[in-house]
Amino acid sequence: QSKEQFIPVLSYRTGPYAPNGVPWANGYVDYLKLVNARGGVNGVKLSFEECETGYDTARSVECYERLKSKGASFVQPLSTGATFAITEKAPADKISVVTVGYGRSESADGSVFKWNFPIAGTYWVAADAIMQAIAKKEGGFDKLKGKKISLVYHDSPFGKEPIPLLQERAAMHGFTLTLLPVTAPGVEQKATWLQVRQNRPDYVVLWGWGIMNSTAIKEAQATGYPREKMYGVWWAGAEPDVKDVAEGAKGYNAVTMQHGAEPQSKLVKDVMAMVHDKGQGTGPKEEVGQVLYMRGAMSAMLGVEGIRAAQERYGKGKVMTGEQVRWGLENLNLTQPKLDALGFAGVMRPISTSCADHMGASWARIHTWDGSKWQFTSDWLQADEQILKPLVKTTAAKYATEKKLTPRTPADCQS
Amino acid sequence: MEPKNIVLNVNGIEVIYNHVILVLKGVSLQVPEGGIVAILGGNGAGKTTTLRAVSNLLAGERGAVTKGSIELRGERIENLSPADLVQRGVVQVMEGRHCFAHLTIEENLLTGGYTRKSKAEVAANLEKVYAYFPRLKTRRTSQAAYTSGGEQQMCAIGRALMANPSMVLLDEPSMGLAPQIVEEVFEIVKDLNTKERVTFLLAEQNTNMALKYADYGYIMESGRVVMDGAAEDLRTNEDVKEFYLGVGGGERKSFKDVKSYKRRKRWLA
Amino acid sequence: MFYRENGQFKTTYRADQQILPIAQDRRFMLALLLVAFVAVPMGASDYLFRAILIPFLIFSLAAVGVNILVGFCGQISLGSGAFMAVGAYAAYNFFVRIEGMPLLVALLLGGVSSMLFGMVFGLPSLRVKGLYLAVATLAAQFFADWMFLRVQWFTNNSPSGSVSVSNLQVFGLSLESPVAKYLFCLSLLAVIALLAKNLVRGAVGREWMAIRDMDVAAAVIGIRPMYAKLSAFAVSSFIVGVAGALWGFIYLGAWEPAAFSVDQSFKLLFMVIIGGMGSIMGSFFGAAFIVVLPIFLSQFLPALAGSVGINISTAGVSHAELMVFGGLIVWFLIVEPHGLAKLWSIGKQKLRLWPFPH
Amino acid sequence: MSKKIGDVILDVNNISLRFGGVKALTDISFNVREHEIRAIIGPNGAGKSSMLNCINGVYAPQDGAITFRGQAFKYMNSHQVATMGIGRTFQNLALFKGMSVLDNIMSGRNLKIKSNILLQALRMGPAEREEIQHREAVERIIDFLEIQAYRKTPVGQLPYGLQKRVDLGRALAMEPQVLLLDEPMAGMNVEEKQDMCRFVLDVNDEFGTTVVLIEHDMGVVMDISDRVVVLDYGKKIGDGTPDEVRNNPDVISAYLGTSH
Amino acid sequence: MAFFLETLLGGLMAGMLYSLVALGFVLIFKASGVFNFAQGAMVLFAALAMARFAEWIPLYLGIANPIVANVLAFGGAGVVMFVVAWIIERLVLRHLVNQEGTTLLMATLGITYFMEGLGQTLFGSSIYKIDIGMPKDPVMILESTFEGGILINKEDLYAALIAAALVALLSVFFQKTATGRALRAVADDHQAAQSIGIPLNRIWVIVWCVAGVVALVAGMIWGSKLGVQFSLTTVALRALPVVILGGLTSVPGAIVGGLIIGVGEKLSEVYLGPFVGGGIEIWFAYVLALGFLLIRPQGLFGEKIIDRV
Ligand SMILES: Nc1ncnc2c1ncn2[C@@H]1O[C@H](COP(=O)(O)OP(=O)(O)OP(=O)(O)O)[C@@H](O)[C@H]1O
Ligand SMILES: Nc1ncnc2c1ncn2[C@@H]1O[C@H](COP(=O)(O)OP(=O)(O)OP(=O)(O)O)[C@@H](O)[C@H]1O
Ligand SMILES: CC(C)C[C@H](N)C(=O)O
Ligand SMILES: [Mg+2]
Ligand SMILES: [Mg+2]
Repeated sequence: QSKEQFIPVLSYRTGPYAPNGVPWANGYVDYLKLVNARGGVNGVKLSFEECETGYDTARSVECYERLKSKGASFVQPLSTGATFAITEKAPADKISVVTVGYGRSESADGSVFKWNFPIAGTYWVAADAIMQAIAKKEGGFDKLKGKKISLVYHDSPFGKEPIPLLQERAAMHGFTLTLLPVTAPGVEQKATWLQVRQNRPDYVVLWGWGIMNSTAIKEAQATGYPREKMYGVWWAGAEPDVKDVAEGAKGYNAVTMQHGAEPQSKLVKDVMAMVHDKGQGTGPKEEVGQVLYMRGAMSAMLGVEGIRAAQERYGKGKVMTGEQVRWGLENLNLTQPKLDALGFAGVMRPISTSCADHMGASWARIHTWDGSKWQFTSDWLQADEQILKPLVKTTAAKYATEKKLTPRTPADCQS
Repeated sequence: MEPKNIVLNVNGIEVIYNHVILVLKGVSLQVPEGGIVAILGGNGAGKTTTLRAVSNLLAGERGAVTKGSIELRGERIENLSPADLVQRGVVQVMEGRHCFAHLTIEENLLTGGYTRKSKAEVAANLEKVYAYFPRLKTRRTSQAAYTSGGEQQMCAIGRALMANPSMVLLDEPSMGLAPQIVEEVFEIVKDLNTKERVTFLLAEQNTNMALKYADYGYIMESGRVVMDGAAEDLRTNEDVKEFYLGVGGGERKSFKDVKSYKRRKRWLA
Repeated sequence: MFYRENGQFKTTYRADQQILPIAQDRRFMLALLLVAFVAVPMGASDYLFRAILIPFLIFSLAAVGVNILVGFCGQISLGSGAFMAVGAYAAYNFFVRIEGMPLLVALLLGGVSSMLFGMVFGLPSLRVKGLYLAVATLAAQFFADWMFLRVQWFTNNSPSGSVSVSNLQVFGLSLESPVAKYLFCLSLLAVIALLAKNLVRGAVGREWMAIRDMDVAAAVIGIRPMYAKLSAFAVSSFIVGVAGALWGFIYLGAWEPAAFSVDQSFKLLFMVIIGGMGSIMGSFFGAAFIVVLPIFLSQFLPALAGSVGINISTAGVSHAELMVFGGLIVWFLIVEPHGLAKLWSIGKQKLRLWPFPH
Repeated sequence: MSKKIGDVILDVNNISLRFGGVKALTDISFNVREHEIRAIIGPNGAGKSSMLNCINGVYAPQDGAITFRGQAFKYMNSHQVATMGIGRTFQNLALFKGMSVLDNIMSGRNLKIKSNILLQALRMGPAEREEIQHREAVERIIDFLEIQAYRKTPVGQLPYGLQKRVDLGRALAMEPQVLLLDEPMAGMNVEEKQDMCRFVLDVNDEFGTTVVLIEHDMGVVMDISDRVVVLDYGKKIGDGTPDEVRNNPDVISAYLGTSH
Repeated sequence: MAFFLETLLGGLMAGMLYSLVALGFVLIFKASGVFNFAQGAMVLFAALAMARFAEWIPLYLGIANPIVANVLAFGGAGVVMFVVAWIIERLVLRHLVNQEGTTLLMATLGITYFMEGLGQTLFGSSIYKIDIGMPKDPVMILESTFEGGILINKEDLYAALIAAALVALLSVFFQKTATGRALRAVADDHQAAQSIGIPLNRIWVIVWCVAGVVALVAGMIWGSKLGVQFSLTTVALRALPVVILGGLTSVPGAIVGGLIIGVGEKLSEVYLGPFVGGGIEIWFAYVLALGFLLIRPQGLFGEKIIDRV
């Protein structure tokens, strides 16, 4: 059975982050099943194994080691902490680290981070999109002068990711940025919201994950902070974050990772028809097409497309090695027709990666909770290259000097 | 002894601690209704273990009875909980006092009456105990941990009496008590025995006293009963006199004049 | 039958004071060391090294450290995670800030820093005892968590607070391969465990245990509680700190404060208790139990369920894993409350009497 | 017995100790001469153990002072007392429960250990020699107390009587000049008490150790002690040779009763 | 000033919520000398049971009235907690009589894992909702005195009242009844308690059951605040300094400790936090507790630690 491409699945279905980890994993796994139901990648079936990480870095590393030995070619850790740890190991193992919508933002620079792929967006993209949305609401960036924005963030590397970008923006437009860390897991935020009440910021940017999100929204409600003025990162903008606040979360905004909840998409219909109706669905049917489910599916799709791209070059219908898949991920070219064929029409925009750009796209939208579901409330927003690029370059360069890496030359990019 | 009025019948029990340490190697003894029976023996002979086996307190020491049987008034009791035994009137006074350190003396005593439902009865018992041990009354409000060794011993004995037991297992009741109090304790034993028909099984080092008040005695050596008999017979036995009463060969020897301590025992070779 | 000490007479106290006075034990230990140093490196797979053996070794080391404080000296500590963190971050700073700093020295300096930190947070133990002391150590834990997130200097100004190391080598040998990492950890562990064993069976160890068992009596025979407690904190946090540095440098490679969270502290305490308080060997058993068992269960349970035809969901497996793990802890405690080390020694005692039951 | 009783080594002056309302000791004075066996007797709760605790630095008396070898102390800490050579056994067993018999007694010699923590960790040269040398001393005590068979048993598992012996062994291991014994013979039968007396007398004889002894067995007290202090309700009611005390009417009414 | 008062009030109410969790620890410690590591898991388990019952009862029994459904769910969860207590006694505690505190602590850890696994298996691991009709929107008081008024969170206020009532009830139980005394005796010495006929088995079932109900109340209130999901277990860690500051054995201590910690934590975060980058409240709570312990090593109301020879 050498005709199977092995995909490791690091997921968390127990513990504090399970409510958010489960739908993502369901989407991820369902998509892999869908690929198989559609006949595999040019005939190569996908095999996969799940490993429970509990959103714990050490356990993620163990999972990585275990699944690696089964022939993994890329891995998606679904945790910024684990991404940091695995980033150090992956090059030696020739395994790509695909972090769709998270991870280290500077890893978009493929010339330094050869094995990292924050495809479709990093936290800097998310933060910039939020700033743009806020600016639009205010009527332009120049209106931000003198305004106050508070960042309520998960006190971890994940939560700190947007800070450099927001600081940059604050310096540019003259608003003040207050940082309010929340100790993980974030069940106690009274003091934080008292401070919000004291400062009366014009906007609150919420950088949370897990229970921290719903708690924050509830505290906002309890202290009377208008939810309309809250903007969450895309990990704070899914159903589990607002479901049990329901009415109380009405008006709350979050940036989306291109997609939002997409129950009407073709992909969902395909999954229903070819996976769930065959009795092979992974989670409850009602949740298919919700935000995190879609994110899981999209993440899986990007990985699978990396394999497909590799096959185009190294031989269709063959099982790809880690290095080959890396090449594929680096040369993704998901055009609109391709996306349509995969069922992602309307869900996302085209993505194309390159040696220099491992991210491939920097688009996002805002969606808003209307009390029962997420609704898009903005146009497509693109993160500002002018700001993003230099930030990525300098941070990546710093990493390279620290690690004594020489950035890849254009020649190296050919391999 | 007539079998019909035997309250406690211990039959060839073996006790093992921690699954490996065999301590009692077939101990049998009987306690007749209304009797006072003493278990004598040197340090480590297994007296305490025997009492624990009867009162079912072995489990907490990770010990277990692996052979033999224990019957209380004809009923097998190995599987009862200690609380059940207290319900049946059997109370143990544990070696080494074991007062409830944080409770006051009075609370200790009241807790002893836990199984007694009638408030009046508890109050009466409390008065009785205070009458036996006036010292306790003066110290009633101190936390047990901060009383003297002897006071704690009195507290432990008094606490057991609060349950109105029909049978008391006393483990070294005289330890740490002033001589007068020792005598009083044994008078109390006698008193309860004659007036209230309370049965006693006591492990005691003060052989002199024990044999004076007991009806019957068992002598233990390294986990076995090596001799038993009526108290007066034991009292006159030469070996017992020598080793347990310190009056071997007639007169009591001064402690100062005992020359050699390198003697080891005897009956079993 | 096979495990008799009959006929092995000790003619000198030196002989009787050996770590392993019984010949069979010595042979067994020798064999074990041979296996660990020679056979395992030849046979084990990459996965085994990286995901099981190396964490096992590092946690054993940490557990030895915690055992000294908790098991031998009786000072409850829930701050071991913090001591690990201090060890790791201090070693990191020595390593990256001082040009040409050898790895081994950096690790040991990490241990020394952790030792100082441990002694500061050990000071309350002079007054606060038992479970109450847990508060002091938890304060250390949460303070360290916060400090490494907030004080950028410690993380070499990395904005995320996450740091990483690479290109490790000792004595000119590269530490990249799993076997090299394994042997490095194993050697450190062997040396430190031996030193720790020497300490606990010597005068200092007796002081610690005396303080643990009855501090007033210890004082009366001339043991100074302050010296005993602080030395236990010092030795313990040194070892834990070295383990923390290993955890960061060797196992994770890159880490953030969450790698040394309070969960880690609890885990270490559990290792010590389940392995056996006051037993160096127990630390190894405990580490094996807490580190290896869950991994084993997560692979074994689905296989087991599969073999009897039940198809549990992935989440179901994780939950079953938790239940089995919890159940096993309770079961072992009921069989032997003093931990696996005690169970082991009782086993040996039975073997000694074998074939007789007692 | 040819025994040379020397000068006053330990002098207790006007000690008073109160716990809240409880007056454990009131204005107690007595002295102990070098090489003598000095008994303290009295009813339960009289303050005997508290007296030892004051000497030991476990309790701090409110008033009074204790003079040891000419140096007066209002309060000494336990460590100081130990270094000056005062050893002690306890009424309510205060052994180190989790340690073996051997380790318990060895810990009595800790004050004499010279090598530092690093040497001990390496356990080479002097550290090991020292360890062995102390082990030898401890083995002599173990022989002396006849507890060879229990050397490696955790003391918590020993029967009560043997635990008392280990307690004594630990105090002996300190090689103290003054040994304070709190009811060392409680829980022993006559034969064992005889043994214990022998130990005490031997220590007193051979090493010239001064002994302060609390005991409720009047036979023992009267036979082996040189002088006796009697306490009652925290007050001193008698002091003198056994014979004097035995005939002191206060002592008879408060403690001895008629039977002795 | 207004803001200071608001912070103070917020702290007081947060403190009461901690007390509620702390109470569970105190109960079990006081009655058996066991530091119950599983308290957090019990809170989660109870809350999960209640949340799911409240969901299932209207679904399967057709009871639409939310009050009735909630009461039934609470009752059902109560029964579940009783069963849990009974099983724990049967399978665990009974076999560990007279063992040291650390052994028992470890056993409760085993129970923790087991309950976390079982709870999620039986009741699922998403976020569930407990809606007991707590008002969510804030009210303002003293608007005439202060500009903008002082904000009060009604939900917290109710929760604090419930906590206070529960604590009062339990204090009376412990101080005034014979059972209360027996429980303290058990905590001091299992074996001696057995020897005088205190039925450990029954006592433990009762105490764990009471602690289970306390956990249920805590779970209900925290759950209605946060939503019921795994992170509820972590409130135990926030309650720990409360228990210890108040004294491990004192019911009123849990309250007073809660108030002190709650207020100290919030004031420190709001007034000191900004100078050092924030996020200090959790370690500040521990340091605060430690400060008190240095003065009173047994906590404010704890029983004196006895060390006597
Ligand atoms: N918990 C225990 N674990 C292991 N062994 C024990 C335990 N308790 C007692 N033993 C052993 O059992 C034997 C008998 O002890 P036991 O306490 O019954 O003696 P005893 O006759 O009461 O002695 P004493 O007069 O000194 O109290 C001793 O050898 C002792 O070492
Ligand atoms: N730490 C303390 N706190 C309060 N009271 C104490 C303390 N220590 C001793 N006492 C009280 O002081 C008195 C004397 O106690 P002590 O232990 O000295 O008596 P003792 O003479 O040794 O009696 P025994 O022969 O019964 O051992 C007792 O009433 C005791 O309750
Ligand atoms: C799902 C996640 C990747 C988000 C998470 N908080 C992180 O670690 O970045
Ligand atoms: Mg005994
Ligand atoms: Mg005394």
